[in-house]
Amino acid sequence: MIPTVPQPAFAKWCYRAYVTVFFVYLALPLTVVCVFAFNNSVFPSMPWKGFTLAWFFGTEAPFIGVFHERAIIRSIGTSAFVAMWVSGLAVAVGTCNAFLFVRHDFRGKALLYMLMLLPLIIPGVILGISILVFSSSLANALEDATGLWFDGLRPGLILVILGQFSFITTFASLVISARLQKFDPSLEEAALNLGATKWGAIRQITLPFLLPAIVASAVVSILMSFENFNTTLMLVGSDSPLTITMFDKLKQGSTPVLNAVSLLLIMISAALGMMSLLFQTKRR
Amino acid sequence: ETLRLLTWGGYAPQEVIDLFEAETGHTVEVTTSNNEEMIAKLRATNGGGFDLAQPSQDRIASAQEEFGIYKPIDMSRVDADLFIPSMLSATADNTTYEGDVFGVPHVWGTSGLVVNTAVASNVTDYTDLCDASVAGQVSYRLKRPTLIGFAYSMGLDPFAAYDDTDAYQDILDEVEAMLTACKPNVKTYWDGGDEIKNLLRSGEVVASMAWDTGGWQLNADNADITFVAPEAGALGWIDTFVLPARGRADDAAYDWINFVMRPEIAAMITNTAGNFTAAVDGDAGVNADLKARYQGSFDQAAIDNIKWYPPVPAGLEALEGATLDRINAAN
Amino acid sequence: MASDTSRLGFYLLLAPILLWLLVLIILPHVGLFIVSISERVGPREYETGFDNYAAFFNEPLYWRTFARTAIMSILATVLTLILGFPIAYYIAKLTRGRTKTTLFLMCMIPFWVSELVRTFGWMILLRETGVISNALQYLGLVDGPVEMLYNDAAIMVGLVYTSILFMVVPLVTTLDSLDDSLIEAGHDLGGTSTSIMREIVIPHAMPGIVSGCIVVFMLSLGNYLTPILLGGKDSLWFTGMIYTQFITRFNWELGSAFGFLLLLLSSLVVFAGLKLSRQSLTETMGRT
Amino acid sequence: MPFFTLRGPELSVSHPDLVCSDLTKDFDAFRAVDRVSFEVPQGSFFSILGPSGCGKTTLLRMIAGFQSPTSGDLRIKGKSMIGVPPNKRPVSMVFQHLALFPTMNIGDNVGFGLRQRGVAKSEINRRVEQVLERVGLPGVSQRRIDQISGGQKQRVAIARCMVLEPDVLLLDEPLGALDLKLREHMKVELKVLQAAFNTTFVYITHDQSEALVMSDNIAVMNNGKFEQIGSPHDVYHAPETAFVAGFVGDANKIKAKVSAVNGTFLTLISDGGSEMKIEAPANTLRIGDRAQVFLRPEAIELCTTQDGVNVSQAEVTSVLFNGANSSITVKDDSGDLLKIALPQTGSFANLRIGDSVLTRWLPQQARCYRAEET
Amino acid sequence: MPFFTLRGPELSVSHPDLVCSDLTKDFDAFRAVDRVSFEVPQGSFFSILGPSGCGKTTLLRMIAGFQSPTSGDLRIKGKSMIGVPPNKRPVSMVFQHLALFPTMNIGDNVGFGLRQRGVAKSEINRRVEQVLERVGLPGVSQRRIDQISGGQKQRVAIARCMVLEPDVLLLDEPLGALDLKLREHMKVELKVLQAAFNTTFVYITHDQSEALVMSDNIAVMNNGKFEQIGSPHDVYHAPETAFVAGFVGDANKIKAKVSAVNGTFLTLISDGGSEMKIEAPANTLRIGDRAQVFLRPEAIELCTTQDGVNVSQAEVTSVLFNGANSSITVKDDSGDLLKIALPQTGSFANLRIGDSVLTRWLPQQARCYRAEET
Ligand SMILES: Nc1ncnc2c1ncn2[C@@H]1O[C@H](COP(=O)(O)OP(=O)(O)OP(=O)(O)O)[C@@H](O)[C@H]1O
Ligand SMILES: Nc1ncnc2c1ncn2[C@@H]1O[C@H](COP(=O)(O)OP(=O)(O)OP(=O)(O)O)[C@@H](O)[C@H]1O
Ligand SMILES: NCCCCNCCCN
Ligand SMILES: [Mg+2]
Ligand SMILES: [Mg+2]
Repeated sequence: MIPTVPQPAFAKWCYRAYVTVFFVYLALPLTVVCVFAFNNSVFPSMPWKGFTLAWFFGTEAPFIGVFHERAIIRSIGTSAFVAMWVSGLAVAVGTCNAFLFVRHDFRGKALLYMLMLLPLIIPGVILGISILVFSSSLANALEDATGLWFDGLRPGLILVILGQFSFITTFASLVISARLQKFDPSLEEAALNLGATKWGAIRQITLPFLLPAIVASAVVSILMSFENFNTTLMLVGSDSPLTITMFDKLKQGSTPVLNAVSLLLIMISAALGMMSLLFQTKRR
Repeated sequence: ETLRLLTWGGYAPQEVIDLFEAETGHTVEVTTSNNEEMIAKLRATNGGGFDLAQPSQDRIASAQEEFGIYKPIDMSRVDADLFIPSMLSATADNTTYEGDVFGVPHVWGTSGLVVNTAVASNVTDYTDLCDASVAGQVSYRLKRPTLIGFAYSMGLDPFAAYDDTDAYQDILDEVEAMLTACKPNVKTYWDGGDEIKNLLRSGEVVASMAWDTGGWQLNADNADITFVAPEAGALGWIDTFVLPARGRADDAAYDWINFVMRPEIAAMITNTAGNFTAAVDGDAGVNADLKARYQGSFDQAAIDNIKWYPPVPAGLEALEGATLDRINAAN
Repeated sequence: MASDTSRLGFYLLLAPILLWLLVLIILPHVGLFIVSISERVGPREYETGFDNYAAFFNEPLYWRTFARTAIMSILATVLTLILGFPIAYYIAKLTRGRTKTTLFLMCMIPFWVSELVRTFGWMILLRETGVISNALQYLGLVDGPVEMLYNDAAIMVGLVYTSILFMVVPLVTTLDSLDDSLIEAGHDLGGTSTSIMREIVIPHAMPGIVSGCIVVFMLSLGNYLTPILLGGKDSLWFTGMIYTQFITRFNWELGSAFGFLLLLLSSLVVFAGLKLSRQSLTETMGRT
Repeated sequence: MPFFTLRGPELSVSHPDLVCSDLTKDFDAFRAVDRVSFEVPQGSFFSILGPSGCGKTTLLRMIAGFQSPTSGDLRIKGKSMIGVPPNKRPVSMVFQHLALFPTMNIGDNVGFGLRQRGVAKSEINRRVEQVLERVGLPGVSQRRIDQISGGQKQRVAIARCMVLEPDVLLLDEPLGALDLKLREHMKVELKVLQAAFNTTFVYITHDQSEALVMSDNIAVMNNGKFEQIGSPHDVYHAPETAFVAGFVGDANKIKAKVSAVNGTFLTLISDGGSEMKIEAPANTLRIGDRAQVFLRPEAIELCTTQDGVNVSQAEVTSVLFNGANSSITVKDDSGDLLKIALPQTGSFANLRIGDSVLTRWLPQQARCYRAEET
Repeated sequence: MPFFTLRGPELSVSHPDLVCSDLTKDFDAFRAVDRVSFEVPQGSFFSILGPSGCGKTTLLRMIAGFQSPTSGDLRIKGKSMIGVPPNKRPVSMVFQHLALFPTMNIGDNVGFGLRQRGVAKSEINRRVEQVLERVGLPGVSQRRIDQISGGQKQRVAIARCMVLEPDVLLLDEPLGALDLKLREHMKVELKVLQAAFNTTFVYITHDQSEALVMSDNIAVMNNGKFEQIGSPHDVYHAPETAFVAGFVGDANKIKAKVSAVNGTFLTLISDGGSEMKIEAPANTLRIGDRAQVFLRPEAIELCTTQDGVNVSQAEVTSVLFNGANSSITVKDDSGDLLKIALPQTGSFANLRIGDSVLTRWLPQQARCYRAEET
């Protein structure tokens, strides 16, 4: 139950064993993905054929390493580009939403809040296809009417960014709202009282207070954007982000290059996660 | 200019791109895909997003009719001398819609059987995949070529029924029954070329319906595995070049077409993709092993027996789709 | 709160959310519905009607896959809850300080990489020539290679793996907020572990349970990669059907209808879940 | 409500720092502050004492500029503040939970106001150090605010305001969050700081002991209105209304009826039936009126002889031993319950429940007000 | 530490409800409870009073079974409780923050323990209603716990325990979360409830006034040890150690040196230089020893004549008007500061800073202990 309530040793032991098994289960797939990035074989599977770094640095076919796979390098760039935009937009709109819902009372607030949560219960594929269908019809209508081309409304990076933004914003809004809720409004009043202007008080007091949440939601947004597949799949044009490129490759057949990319991704995400964590502990 | 190329895996090897970029100053961005996805993507972008695509010749006219996603090829900008004339004209015929030609040929090849002859030498026709001796070690795609291959192997003539919906539906129904019954034999339905190669190489699958090239590539590593032209006939396809309606880099696209059809470049592509091209003298530079394997799989009778895909009439794919769905759903 | 502050500021804050919800959520879904009720009568010719929905109900494949997806998703949700609850409880109530943070972060491990990579990892583990099969043979537990990929169990493993984080996190948060003294009070008043779990812990954790379940259910229902890559020839998933309609059949109209039905299903299940557990969406999901 | 003019005890200044006249605040139909008028002379410590919800915070926030009055005027140093935004008013406020900025260290907190005024950095540092020294916290400016104790935070909050040299310092129950011992200590310290800075303090609290100990003048507030303004001594010993008598200090409340009036001398009969004689100057009670009598526990004496007025025989019903604050409850012959403070000297310490005692109180120590009709 | 045997004031029972002998709890190297021994007779109200962190909660949790003692024994109604899990002990506990189950209504909260025992539903309802009536809350069982006030919650928490008819009720600072006025009220009410149920209460608090008002006996705890066990009166008026003298009640602390010993009579010279005469029976101080003298503010008298011992002339340095609890600080000729409670009668109310006064205290009213070496 809890440490202060005595329990039979056997039960405690079983519980611990279960927890251990659970974490092994969590770590297993990622571990094998990482390990097989170094297998000297064209197929990421047993048997182990010796250690190689070729899947990172190789230049000779079939051992072309990640760093020489143009498509993968390019798609990492694309993913980073998308993630930056998505996280920037999501955090900006999320911050506005936080202020709107925490600081204002208006008619329809509850309804709007519900609508804001809606993307959480819409499957990603549906978000993707609905945006695809809508923007296509819009583009068709506009093109018919004007004779111009509206490529921004066709599958491509803009739609990918908008599609991811459409549900990641909800997460950002929730994280930032939760923090703003803990903000004591009298801090802002104190700043006004000490001579700050309204915007000055928000800039010097409220935003620094929100910073940990803003950073956290930015990091989470980046991670979510990087790993998003379902929504992106439907909206991607000629520039595909990493997951889509990897999926295309995987459909061709798994190769240890995918392991190598994954290992790099794991390292980057871990570093990002650690950074945001350090940032938060320092802040708190 | 940047050439956004929508193509099959292996059709745009890095070395070719490097040469092309060095020579023309264009850059090339490759997206690999398959017929359905190419059409779907171009449909979604209304013919935008890419500058050059490579669907098979039989799938062009119907997609153009339905979605209008291509623009006609300006034959004056294509160096016709580079192409084997018969293939050029056959492709032109098959990809003509409302008087305009939409495709020029690039790579051709067949679908048939890839077999590990050490364990499954008895597999010589599509329907042999359903034999009990290879239960659980068989794979094929759940796509239209499979339907057609099985139909021929069952003694039917699907291409002849292309224009008769009812007759075609009857054929589909028969094939459906066959494939449904065959389902327990299948380990998994494969999707991409490398996937089936991996399955065969690891021994998880011993016989499969697949592209000829896969079989020949595996043969290089493991002499037991090779491509077998089925008794009912291999299915012959030609992948083409088409211009998406809203491509922005037509110059680069024509440059690419004319560049890759040069015999020496065509040979490079054949060496990576494993299939021969429609380029005049394209087979000159191809390595001897590949040619040998090709000849091993196809004697003259087998070549004569190749069933070339005619253009798919619009609407037919809906019927096939429903059949495929039912097979998928069957238990 | 700030009823007498400038209206301008308020409208400036209101604009982004309205724009977002209207342009990216509401209008696209209206659009989706409109497309779903148009029937193709010929090349580039469409009419309004409910044929696509009729097609769904008339083709057993479609509604069976639909039902199968729903049932498997619910199963995955229940499984995730059963597996995740003890972990969340362990982290929230039986560890402190550094251990707690570490374990909590370790739950995030799957989130460090994309779903694709996770699934890929499971493929390496489960396939016939994969790690587990080899390990079992090495240990002498089996004679020949065993295929563990391409079946529904593999899908479950993958779904649970992908979504466990989204169950554990809200559970840890709510269980953390359960004051230890309530459990102690339960014991002090004569309660046993089981009765305290049932009467005190679970009712308290209900918002977390519900929000975790909703998220996991949604993730499973909307999942595409896991069933496609881990599933076998019979493992159909409804998102796969939608994808097929959009990508390989070029049938956006039917695909839209499927999408709309999936949306309806998810809303229905979530609504039912909320009603049954007497929670509200705003309260459970709104608390991150 | 009459218009009071007050004077800081040892001051005689020309015009007061803060003047409120007929200040009113309505929230929709609800009147939170009701025509309040008062003046606070320069350098004095003015407390507003009242129960929770009586409108204290609303009043203070109107002075600070966070609420605008529905009607009435508000002048600081002679200038009307109506329409002046909070950041332009020469007042500073110490918030109930102090509102120190958690993202800044102490130096930055204290220097915040100066930075807003665009004071040079070196000048800010100098003045921050100086004010921190004055509140007894030299050299802490680099610390984070969670690295200092509750009492120190209190002083930082005051320093943050005082560095701006405000005309008036407003304090909203700043001791509310502290624990008992620290609160006792800070009471004294606040008064010392106020004297040292010689700044006008307006202090609100619901704790009578804070108000009594620190203030030069106290306004007792109830239901949005001021019931009395006066020195602590006046408020405690000469409450003007029944509310003040009941709210400030402990008191036995006895319902009674006037049975005789003799100049300023009243005779009343409690509802229980005991007779009380009370000297109540300036009252308007007549024979037969209902009245409420307030009698402080410490005003009742335990005695041994029957002589004097208001002596009665009673039985001890409970003994609450609490050191210097011990008390007993007695029931007199007519059944009225009275709480009596035991002398601090420790006499009568051995009283037990059931003992019989004689009680006595002086007619001028009870207060008596017309009972509100019920 | 001697072994105390106590008796509830009006009881004389054969054996006590709760006996602790040499109970000790170590957390790693740190000893939180140090060989504590005591007995609590049936039906009495026993308080453990001590500063924060002295080990009160740890002790109580050992009794309840949430901590197991490192050594020592613990018996309830004669049966050793070592190794008995909390849900099997005949004690109930009222938690500091009450720990009412927020997901249940009041009736379900109170009925929880009976449900665990498998009592029939109708019987549970009957007994819940009955106990709620006894704590003065009839008919609230359908309400949610956030629909009742703080004081009512307190009573529900007690009812939830009392319905199980425990041998001993443990209470861990249950009034800590209430506001001042309510706390004053609940103090009295708790004592009344305890008397009504006639159950043994073990109550821990750091608030001396709670302990003094409610308890039959108080144990004063410090650093894990019991410093004194005794009645409130004893603990207040006859503290056995310097810690008790300083912790219970207010006191002036004066450092001094013994200059003469005459039987139980000591003469001391404060560090400031003033002479004090103290009657201190049973002390072991010798001439030249350093000592600490404790003198309660209310033990010092303001007088008008020089006669008597311990009379000195002093100057008023501050006046703290606080109604009945007013006090002044004076500085005597030798510079020592003394806090003096002003008589509740209101005499000396007009003293001002700087006035000169005479102070006097009786030799038997000061306490004097050997100073700990520093
Ligand atoms: N913004 C508001 N809208 C409506 N009513 C309000 C508002 N602010 C305060 N009130 C009401 O005005 C009354 C006075 O509130 P105020 O905060 O001034 O009381 P207070 O004396 O400071 O009480 P406390 O001692 O509890 O802080 C209360 O009844 C409160 O409910
Ligand atoms: N589980 C523990 N591990 C280590 N030390 C502990 C533990 N529990 C308590 N302590 C220490 O034991 C000492 C006594 O703690 P306890 O909680 O009993 O004090 P307390 O008298 O109840 O204080 P308070 O009045 O603040 O509640 C404290 O110094 C505390 O830090
Ligand atoms: N490895 C590339 C194979 C390309 C095959 N194109 C096939 C078209 C079949 N319809
Ligand atoms: Mg207030
Ligand atoms: Mg404690």
